[in-house]
Amino acid sequence: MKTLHIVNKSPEQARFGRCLAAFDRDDQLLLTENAVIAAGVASLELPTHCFALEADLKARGLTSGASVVSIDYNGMVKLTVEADRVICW
Amino acid sequence: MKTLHIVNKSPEQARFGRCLAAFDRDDQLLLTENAVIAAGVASLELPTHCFALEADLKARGLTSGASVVSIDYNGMVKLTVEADRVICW
Amino acid sequence: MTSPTSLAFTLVITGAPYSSQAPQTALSFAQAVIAEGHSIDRVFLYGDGVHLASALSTPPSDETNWSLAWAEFLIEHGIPGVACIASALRRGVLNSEEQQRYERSAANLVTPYQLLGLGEWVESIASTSKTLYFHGEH
Amino acid sequence: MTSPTSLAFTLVITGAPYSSQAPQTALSFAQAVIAEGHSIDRVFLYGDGVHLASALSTPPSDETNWSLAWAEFLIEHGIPGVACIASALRRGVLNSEEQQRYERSAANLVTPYQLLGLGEWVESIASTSKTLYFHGEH
Amino acid sequence: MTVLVVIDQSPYGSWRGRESLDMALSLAAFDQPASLLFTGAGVNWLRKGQDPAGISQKAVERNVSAATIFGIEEILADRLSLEANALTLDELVEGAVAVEYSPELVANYLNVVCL
Amino acid sequence: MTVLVVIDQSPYGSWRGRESLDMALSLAAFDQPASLLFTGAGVNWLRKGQDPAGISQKAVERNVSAATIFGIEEILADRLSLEANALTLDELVEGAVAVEYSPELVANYLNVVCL
Repeated sequence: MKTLHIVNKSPEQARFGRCLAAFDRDDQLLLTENAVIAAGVASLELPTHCFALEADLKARGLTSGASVVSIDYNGMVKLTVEADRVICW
Repeated sequence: MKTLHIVNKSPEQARFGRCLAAFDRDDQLLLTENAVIAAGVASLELPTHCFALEADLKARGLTSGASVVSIDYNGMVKLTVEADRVICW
Repeated sequence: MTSPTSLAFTLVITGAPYSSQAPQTALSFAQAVIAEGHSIDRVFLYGDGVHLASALSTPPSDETNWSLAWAEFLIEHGIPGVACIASALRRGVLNSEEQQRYERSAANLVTPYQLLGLGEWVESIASTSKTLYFHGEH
Repeated sequence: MTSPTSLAFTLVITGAPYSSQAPQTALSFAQAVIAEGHSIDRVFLYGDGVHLASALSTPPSDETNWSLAWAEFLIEHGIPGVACIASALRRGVLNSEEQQRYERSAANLVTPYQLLGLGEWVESIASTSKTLYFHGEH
Repeated sequence: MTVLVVIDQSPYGSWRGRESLDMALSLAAFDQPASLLFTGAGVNWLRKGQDPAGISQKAVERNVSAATIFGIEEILADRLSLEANALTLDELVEGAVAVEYSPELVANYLNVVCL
Repeated sequence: MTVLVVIDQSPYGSWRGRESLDMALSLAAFDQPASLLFTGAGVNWLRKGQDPAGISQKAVERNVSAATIFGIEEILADRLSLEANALTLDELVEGAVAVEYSPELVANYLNVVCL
């Protein structure tokens, strides 16, 4: 089962950790809204398949860096369509 | 300066830690609303002068235990009156 | 209209405008759903999300009016908008029927939303429609 | 009326009813303030707290109507209630003056609240009144 | 296909948990299988002996303990969160079962709702 | 007696930070001394190069960098939070100063506001 986790909360929030604790190795993670600051948090080990909304990154003056793939809202739709399951944290 | 810190958020929240990080040894801490569950969190070291609203403890099926003094709303008023400074987190 | 590989979505919005980013993210996503050739079965407002259905929201003129922007989008695409009636009544979002029933001074539900129960959401869960949630940041 | 050692409080409520516990804690505290012989200069609603000033809030009959309970308390004790006008307009809480100015379909501000600016809060900060905040849980 | 409704916040301080519970009960009322998972501060929902009269709210404890009667399939409690909140099984409302919150657990549910 | 307004959440995701900033600016407008402290995820308010057009919001960066012009006394940034968010001083808006968030720092302010 291909699972897409969407999280919109800053990595400081317990919910962010709750998302990662439910994350299986091959799952995908999409950072939206305040969650995109995770791309700049040094101590955080993000999963291999990690995406972030470009509009939210740009809003906060961030670039995706090496570990995160920047996508637009159409890309977000594609991810949700391809996933067997979407969990919105 | 006698400071009373009032926190209404669960100890899981970053704000709770922010309160403790601003807490000076002789300050007072008052737990209200969801913060009272701190009285039941084993790993948490609460400060010496720690109070909790009785109505919130009872609502959640908790007792104050040894480390926390249970007070009513009148007691809360008294604490705020006696404090030189009140910070609501 | 839609291609054989097109999907139907249900969007649940639980974050309020001017308090969370949820209505904006959800609208940008909804526009992309249409642009990608998929469809939206229903938009369901729940919890604080019901404030999006307020006709009285009046942001400064240089800020987006999210209630208006969402209402226009729903009407343009013929998408049913539902505000959970239990969430809405508690938070003071009423249509004229509820206004009369509870003898309140005004109604403030914006067109085209309906006030209905959680059964509407259950229907989406039970259907083949893909359900996404747009929450506040807490 | 008040003893020489009595204090004046300003209460700022930023958490909404039926979303946070803030209006209940603040009201229990306010009642205790009066019971202890102190006074309340002003109650200031800010951010999501402005929803407490909605006249349309309609909880189930076995739940407290916090908007009503607070309005009655303010009137009984002659305490000025102020909702921040910027917070209120964005969130769809209007008096008839703002309704007319912005040509909205209704007004929903409950008596005795006034819509005023942050200057009201600044005045409390600058005064000898003790200011306490009642937030949501986020 | 059972829906998993996750509650991860303490009761009474916000309405989110109540509205999550309403969702689970609605599913059950319409014969859609639903389970509840309490984790983080959410395990405090399960503590016996709640009395919220002093904060003018109705007890959620009864709703939770009646959940299985109304057709909720499971009341799951994250074991680590129980420990963190010093909660033992005999302090929990009837019907709650301790589980390990993990990708394997969550993988059992095609729909996961977390307000 | 300077009022300290604390902002501890990332910009744009919620309105709380904007409304905190409005409070600080109002104090300054009425000649009441005010300072801003950014800590936790709040330090992201200070990053240069914000462009929120894609999420239909106005940039807060300009408001922050103009804050001292409007009479805000200090723009303080918690050093540990800057580090945690991999922010260096030259990436911050003009006027921000790194400080240690501590009881001693907070003790300088009789009024502390944290929405």
